[in-house]
Amino acid sequence: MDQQSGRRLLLPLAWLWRLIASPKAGQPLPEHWYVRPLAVLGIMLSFLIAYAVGSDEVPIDVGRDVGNALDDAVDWLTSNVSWFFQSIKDVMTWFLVSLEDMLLWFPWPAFIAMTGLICLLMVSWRMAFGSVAALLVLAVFGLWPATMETVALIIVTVTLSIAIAVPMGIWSSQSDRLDVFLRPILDAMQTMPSFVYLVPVVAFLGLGNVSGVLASLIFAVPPAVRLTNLGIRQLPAETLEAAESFGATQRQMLLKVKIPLAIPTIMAGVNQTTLMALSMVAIASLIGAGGLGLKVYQGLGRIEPGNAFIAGLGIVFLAIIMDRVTQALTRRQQEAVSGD
Amino acid sequence: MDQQSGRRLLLPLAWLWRLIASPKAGQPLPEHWYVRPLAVLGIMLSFLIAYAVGSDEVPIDVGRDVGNALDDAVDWLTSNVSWFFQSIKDVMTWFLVSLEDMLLWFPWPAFIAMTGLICLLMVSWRMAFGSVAALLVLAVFGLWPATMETVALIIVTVTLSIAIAVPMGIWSSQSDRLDVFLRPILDAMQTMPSFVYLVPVVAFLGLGNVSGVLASLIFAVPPAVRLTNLGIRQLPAETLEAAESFGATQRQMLLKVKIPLAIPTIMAGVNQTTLMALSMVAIASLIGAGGLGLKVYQGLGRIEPGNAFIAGLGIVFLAIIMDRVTQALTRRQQEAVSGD
Amino acid sequence: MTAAEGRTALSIRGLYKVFGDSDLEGLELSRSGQSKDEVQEATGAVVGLRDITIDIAQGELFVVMGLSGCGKSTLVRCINRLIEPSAGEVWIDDRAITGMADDELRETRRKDLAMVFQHFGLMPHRTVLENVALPLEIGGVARRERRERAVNALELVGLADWIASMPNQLSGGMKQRVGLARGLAMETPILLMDEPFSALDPVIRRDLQDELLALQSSVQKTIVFITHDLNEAVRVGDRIAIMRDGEIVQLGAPNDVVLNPVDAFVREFTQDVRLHGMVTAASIMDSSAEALAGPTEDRYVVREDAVLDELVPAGLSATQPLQVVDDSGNLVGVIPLQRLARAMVSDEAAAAIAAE
Amino acid sequence: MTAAEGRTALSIRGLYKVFGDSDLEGLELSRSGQSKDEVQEATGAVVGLRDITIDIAQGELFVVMGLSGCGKSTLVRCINRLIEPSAGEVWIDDRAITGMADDELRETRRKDLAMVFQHFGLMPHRTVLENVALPLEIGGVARRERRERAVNALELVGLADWIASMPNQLSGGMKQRVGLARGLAMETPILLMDEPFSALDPVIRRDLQDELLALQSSVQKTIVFITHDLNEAVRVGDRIAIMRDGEIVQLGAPNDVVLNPVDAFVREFTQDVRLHGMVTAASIMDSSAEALAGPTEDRYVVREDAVLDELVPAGLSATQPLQVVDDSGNLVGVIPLQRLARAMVSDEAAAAIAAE
Amino acid sequence: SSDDEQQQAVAEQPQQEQQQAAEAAQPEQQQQQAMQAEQPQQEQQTVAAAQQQAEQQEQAAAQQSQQPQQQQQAMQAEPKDPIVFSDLNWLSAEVQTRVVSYIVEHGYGYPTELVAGDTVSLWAGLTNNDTHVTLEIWPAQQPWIDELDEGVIELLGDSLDENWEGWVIPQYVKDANPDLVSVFDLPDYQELFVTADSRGKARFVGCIAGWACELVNLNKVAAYGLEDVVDVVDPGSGAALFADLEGAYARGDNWLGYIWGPTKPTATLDLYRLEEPEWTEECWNGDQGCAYPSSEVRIAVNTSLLDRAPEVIEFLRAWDYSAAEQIDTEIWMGDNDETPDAGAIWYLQNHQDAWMSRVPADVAERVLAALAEES
Ligand SMILES: Nc1ncnc2c1ncn2[C@@H]1O[C@H](COP(=O)(O)OP(=O)(O)OP(=O)(O)O)[C@@H](O)[C@H]1O
Ligand SMILES: Nc1ncnc2c1ncn2[C@@H]1O[C@H](COP(=O)(O)OP(=O)(O)OP(=O)(O)O)[C@@H](O)[C@H]1O
Ligand SMILES: [Mg+2]
Ligand SMILES: [Mg+2]
Repeated sequence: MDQQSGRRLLLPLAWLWRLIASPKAGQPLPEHWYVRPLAVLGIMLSFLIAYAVGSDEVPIDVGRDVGNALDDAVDWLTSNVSWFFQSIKDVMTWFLVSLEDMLLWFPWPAFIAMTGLICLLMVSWRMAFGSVAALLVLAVFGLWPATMETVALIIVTVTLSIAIAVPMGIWSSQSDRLDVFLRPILDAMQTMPSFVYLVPVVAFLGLGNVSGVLASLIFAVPPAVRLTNLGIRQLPAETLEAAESFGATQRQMLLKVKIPLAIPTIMAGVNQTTLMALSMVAIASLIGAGGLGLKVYQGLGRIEPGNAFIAGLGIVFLAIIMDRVTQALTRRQQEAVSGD
Repeated sequence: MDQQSGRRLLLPLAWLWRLIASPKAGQPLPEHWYVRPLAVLGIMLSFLIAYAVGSDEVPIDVGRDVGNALDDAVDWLTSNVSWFFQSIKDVMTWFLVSLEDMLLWFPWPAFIAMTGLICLLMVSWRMAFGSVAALLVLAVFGLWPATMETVALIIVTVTLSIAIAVPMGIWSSQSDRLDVFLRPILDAMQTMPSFVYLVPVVAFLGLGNVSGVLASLIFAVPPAVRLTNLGIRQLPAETLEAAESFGATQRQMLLKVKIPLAIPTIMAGVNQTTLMALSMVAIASLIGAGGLGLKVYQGLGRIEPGNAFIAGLGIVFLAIIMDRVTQALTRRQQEAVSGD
Repeated sequence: MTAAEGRTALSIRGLYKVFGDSDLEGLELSRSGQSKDEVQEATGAVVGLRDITIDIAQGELFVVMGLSGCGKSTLVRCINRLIEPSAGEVWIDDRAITGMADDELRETRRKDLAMVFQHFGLMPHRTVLENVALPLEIGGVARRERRERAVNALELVGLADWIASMPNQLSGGMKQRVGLARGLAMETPILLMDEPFSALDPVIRRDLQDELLALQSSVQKTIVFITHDLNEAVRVGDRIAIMRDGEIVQLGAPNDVVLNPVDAFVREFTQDVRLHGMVTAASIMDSSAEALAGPTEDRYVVREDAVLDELVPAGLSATQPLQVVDDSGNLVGVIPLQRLARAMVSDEAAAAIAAE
Repeated sequence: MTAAEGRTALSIRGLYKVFGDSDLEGLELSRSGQSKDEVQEATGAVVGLRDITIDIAQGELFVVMGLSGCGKSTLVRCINRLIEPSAGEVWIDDRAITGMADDELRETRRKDLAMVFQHFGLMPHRTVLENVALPLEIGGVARRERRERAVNALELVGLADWIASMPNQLSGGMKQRVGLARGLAMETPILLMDEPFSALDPVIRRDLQDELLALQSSVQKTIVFITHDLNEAVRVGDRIAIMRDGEIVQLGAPNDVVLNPVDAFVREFTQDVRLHGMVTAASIMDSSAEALAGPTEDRYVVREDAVLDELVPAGLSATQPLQVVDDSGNLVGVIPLQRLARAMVSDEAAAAIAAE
Repeated sequence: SSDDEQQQAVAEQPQQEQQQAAEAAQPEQQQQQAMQAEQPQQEQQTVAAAQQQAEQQEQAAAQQSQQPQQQQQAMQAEPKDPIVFSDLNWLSAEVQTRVVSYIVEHGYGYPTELVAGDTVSLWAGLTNNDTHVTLEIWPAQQPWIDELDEGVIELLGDSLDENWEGWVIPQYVKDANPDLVSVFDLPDYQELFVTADSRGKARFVGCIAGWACELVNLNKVAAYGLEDVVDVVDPGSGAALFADLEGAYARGDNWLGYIWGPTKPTATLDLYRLEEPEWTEECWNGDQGCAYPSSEVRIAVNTSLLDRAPEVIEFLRAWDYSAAEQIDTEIWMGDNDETPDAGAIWYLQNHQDAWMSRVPADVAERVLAALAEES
């Protein structure tokens, strides 16, 4: 292709890009009188074209080819980048196993008592009673080891989520470009059905709790990134202006003002992340993660909805306890920071 | 049991109930100096007891019995209440099939043009381009019929969710008692893994899209209830006070003031509901629902992550389009109502 | 000034309001004479109002003022029971609103009590017209009539051109005009106004005060007007009640309050008011028999309600004490020039002389 | 009053600020003399400041006032470049802050410019002490020294007992004291104050004004003080600039502004100020040769900066025109009693006479 | 347009009639589509059409409305209710289901539908009469098949002969360790399979949660005395089990676990099956310390079908799909990156001897006729 025709091809693309990238592209069409008639006309036109072309079928179908190419890519990654995943896996496995051992070493009455006390100090009498009762129910239903495994999974998932999400949220709060770039990715992470990535995750990391954690991470990270970003971006302009007027550098602003003030919102992100991680517990058991999720999945596989329900109830109990405790934490942070 | 001992048994229960139901039960333990030492002591005591009793195992296990009893209950319901579910199913099936037929009758270029126009008028140029591009990708990937089936599923799920959730939200905004009662139920609906209720749902409603809708409903209803409730409860006291000072009855307050003002928050609930419904699309395919979710599930079963990914991308695209459009709607409502 | 001579339209007797869980104990303590702080210390209950008794005459513009948190809003909300009083009674004409059942109360709110709010309390989802018509709609007035009444009220406040606008298209002053129109459209004998102009710019604020006074001279409602601004109070009020910690510390005509503050608190409060328009001949004249018997020739005559700003020019051209006469021309006192000069020197001196 | 005689500490020359997407076009139009509304009409850009030129002397307390939205905040924020000016220069001593690179600007903000905010701008997660020390921390001052300086500043504003409290435990007035202390602790020659007292109750407000004046008499900073309240401006200001629509419509000493409003806008604005403390002998005296040559016996002598409140007592005891002398005792004019009486009658008359 | 008119015309018919007409005319429609497809990308087009058809049977009525009116009336003579197949989500079942439904549809003239879902949901659907035929039931694996007692479900012929279950390692592991021959050699090679989370034991990937083999494997571990040697990992789902094996294979990792065949990995990967003691009834009823028997895999139908379609029941009783056929098809699909829909057509075209021996001649005739239209 000579330069001339190359340029001819690029020009409309460049124009399109300009149109999409311009700040006006971020606004709805202004409401001129001719907008609605034109809209109706456009739709009628596309009807006409559709009938003129004479077919309701989409003329091309490249889905299978693209899909197969992607499969090949996953295969390639599996064979060639596995050392990378393998090293992640080793670290995480060690972490998970030790945590689970620790939790199981803990006598169960002590764990229940501690949970009750935390609720009592942080949330309320009512919640303390509720959590103790809920955990006792789980214990006498024979779900204690499964519960502890799930707790370990959640703790690891949440910890990793925070470790990934908070820096990313902070970073994207500082860069509009990164923010715009990340947003659809986060959307995709949250809405992509987990069935899609279960197989690649297993291919990369093998079966087991680590894969479960990774699959949960994909789902659990976005809210923490979003809320960290939001928490920093939504800070009152007056407070930031004050710090700026003292001649603070970007770094000082971030460390001394923005992050401390955004803590409550970041905590709300942690709360969300915890719940998301819990909601993945059952799905994670499809790729070998254990705990309550596995019990649920086994109940499904054995057509024992009653047993699945009991294990599911365990997840609900854990979710409510973790939600209330992290919410209480958020509220405390909020109180510490509110009412300038 | 004679009356005397019956009463003796009930007394501590009544006392416990008084403790839990008292308003003080809703607050954390006050921070006296002796609270922390006592807490540590309590935990150490439970350690000691655990070791003294000599076993880390929970002594009782009634889980299986309870689970089996629940199974029986489900069986009983299946055999005896099926006429009820059947009639629901017939109505919903008719609705779903007609909607899907209509969407598929629509020439695909017209559908894409319309979506683009809606985005253009409601959201932005950028989104209009994006949505048209995304739908075109789905079309050439051979996912058009599946996409339309999913759209039909989502529309029905969201419509039903709103029909259920908004009145419930309004009602619970008017009654603290109902609110307190509903909250754990909503929590459970959102955190109970869907694997738990898949089998009972099939037992009641059979395989197919209708079951998929019902399973999605369980997950999609809570945010709309919550946000409707919140939207009404969070209204500015000044505005309500004004209406009250004119001598408005409860009913007038609700119809003329509270609900109109809460519309933006209710719309935010609809947005959430839509996303929740979409996130259930893949799971619903476990019980015979079709569309993009089924493609994902088939990709999982065939170990073709690439093809699953493409179908998953379809879900992501739909989610982003629906999210942005409902968000734009929410924003419009917000603008109409903001800045008293 | 229509002062408290007319028929009593609104009567508040022994009103208490105690907020909080232990409100009954708080009420008991408050009744036994303990102060707001003492009650709060002892029971945790917040005393909002303490033994308020006021009679407001038909057609009077009664101003309640005080610092933030003194209980002004609580008082006005107890009148229409947006806040339920802890004890005491509120009478409208011959009906005790404090004893009414729910539907009777609603009826009274619709027919007798309109209210205007500091934060306007407009419904953002309704047009200006619909906002003004809302109370009528709630009161069951027919569509045509409520439109008519709403348009009339909006004309009265000069917003006839804005009836189709949404509240968020209006400026603050216009919003408050809508709030006022809404109160007027209800055509109630009583209008409660809780800091109606506090959220506004000073210039707009003065406009609205003028408008209120003009309106009041034509519609002659009984108005309870809350403000924390003494200038405003003095400007619009027939009588002023000054509150502190839930109690009324002083109640009287504007010049009375300004010139005879009962204590240091009220004095500090009234410091910023321009006294020269407030000090009258009557308040600084010497009406002792001895003074009246002084030299009578070449005296300048002034009316007893002439204010300082009028007295001084007279004084400057006079060489003898000014002669103060009442409406019927009778001599009621004299003002020696020395005394006038002292009154000029400072506000405090004027107040001191007045208080002598 | 230290007026504009000293060395110029802060100099603003031809400053423009236009907000919006089409700010450059807006600037062009604004420069070509179009008004704020015209520019907004034509380009959608909002003119925040238009051709502002001011010299502020070392140690001067310079007040900027005007209605909401006139550009006061924009002006003060252009001085430390919290808002980037569209055109024009700001000089601090002999350095143009408008041309500075980022790190130089930061250095200047740390060393030369402190700012106090209407909304306090305290960091809710830090104690009072940590709040006051924050700018020093940012400026890299050593821990010990910053603690010392912060405590000193807090003592200066009377909050030494509160150093360990959190901001949300303080009342509004106390919060603003913390804000003030923070500004003082920075020990900068220039202090920018954007409506520092507007959010406060009137009584607390006066306290803080007094405190500011007392402080200023000891520390002698160059202060740019923003307010929308003329009483406050007159009370604290050495000079006052009145803004409207981004322009300075009048600039002068307080009594100058009050007595000689350049137009109806400024007059309306200044209506509420108590003139009697403002009108001086100099402003109403007749200094024509003819008047000076008038009857000279039995004249009462007053100083030329005596205010009306002082003149009247003198006038009341006089029978001939008052004689006005300057600091060195030279006769500079006379005030006929008739004229004094006219000045008394009303504020407007006084202003009119002054303007003659 | 003419389409619109037809739509209306159809709409005037009673609902029931319309439905039946639509279903009956199904084969006709397929023919038409097939005939149009004389274009370069023939195969792909056909596949697309077939795929679409399989998934959209529910909308048969809607599609039908676009058919010429006369045809509808002609076909109304022998209306048949559709037969619904459970579309299980593993490959052998997917291919088989499509093959059988193709034969039932074109050979026996029943409209067919496929409903997808997971195993237990589909089982529940079968007992509910939502679906009528499930082609791969592993009674040995699925302990919940007690529903049979109620006379709701009938097990018919064998469906996947020559299937096997066992413990495997990749062939390259075997090559590297030639002496690792039987399960009893495992203690010597424990170290090979240790991973970070296997707590020092050999990682052994077990059977899918909820299946009988889950427990059998545990019994075997005990019987072989391997409790201290292997750590049994629950793979969750079949997909995860396969993905784990394929991933390990691609990396060349040492892998030990349970698998059954024919499945995609057993067809495509080179695996070595560890030796176990011969299966005996006695051992199987005892500690289960012996090899898996070849499971019977059965076809299950809802009893409602017995009276309704006796000829189809007859066919299903005779149906005897073998593992070899499946493996052959899977290999073709793997080589061509094709879907089970295409795989089924390919099988019908290339394994005619196998399937034709299981159906009457006239049926075979009709199927062949339909197949001829496919390409
Ligand atoms: N709902 C409530 N619960 C507890 N205390 C209350 C409540 N409402 C008001 N108070 C207290 O009652 C007192 C009087 O409040 P009120 O709102 O009447 O003051 P105000 O004079 O209107 O003040 P402002 O000028 O700020 O409007 C205050 O001390 C306030 O804290
Ligand atoms: N970031 C901005 N973008 C656009 N316009 C702005 C911006 N900031 C201020 N303006 C406009 O500039 C003008 C001056 O605003 P500024 O905040 O300086 O007013 P102000 O005098 O401080 O008012 P106030 O008394 O309310 O604080 C106003 O018309 C305002 O709308
Ligand atoms: Mg109030
Ligand atoms: Mg400002």
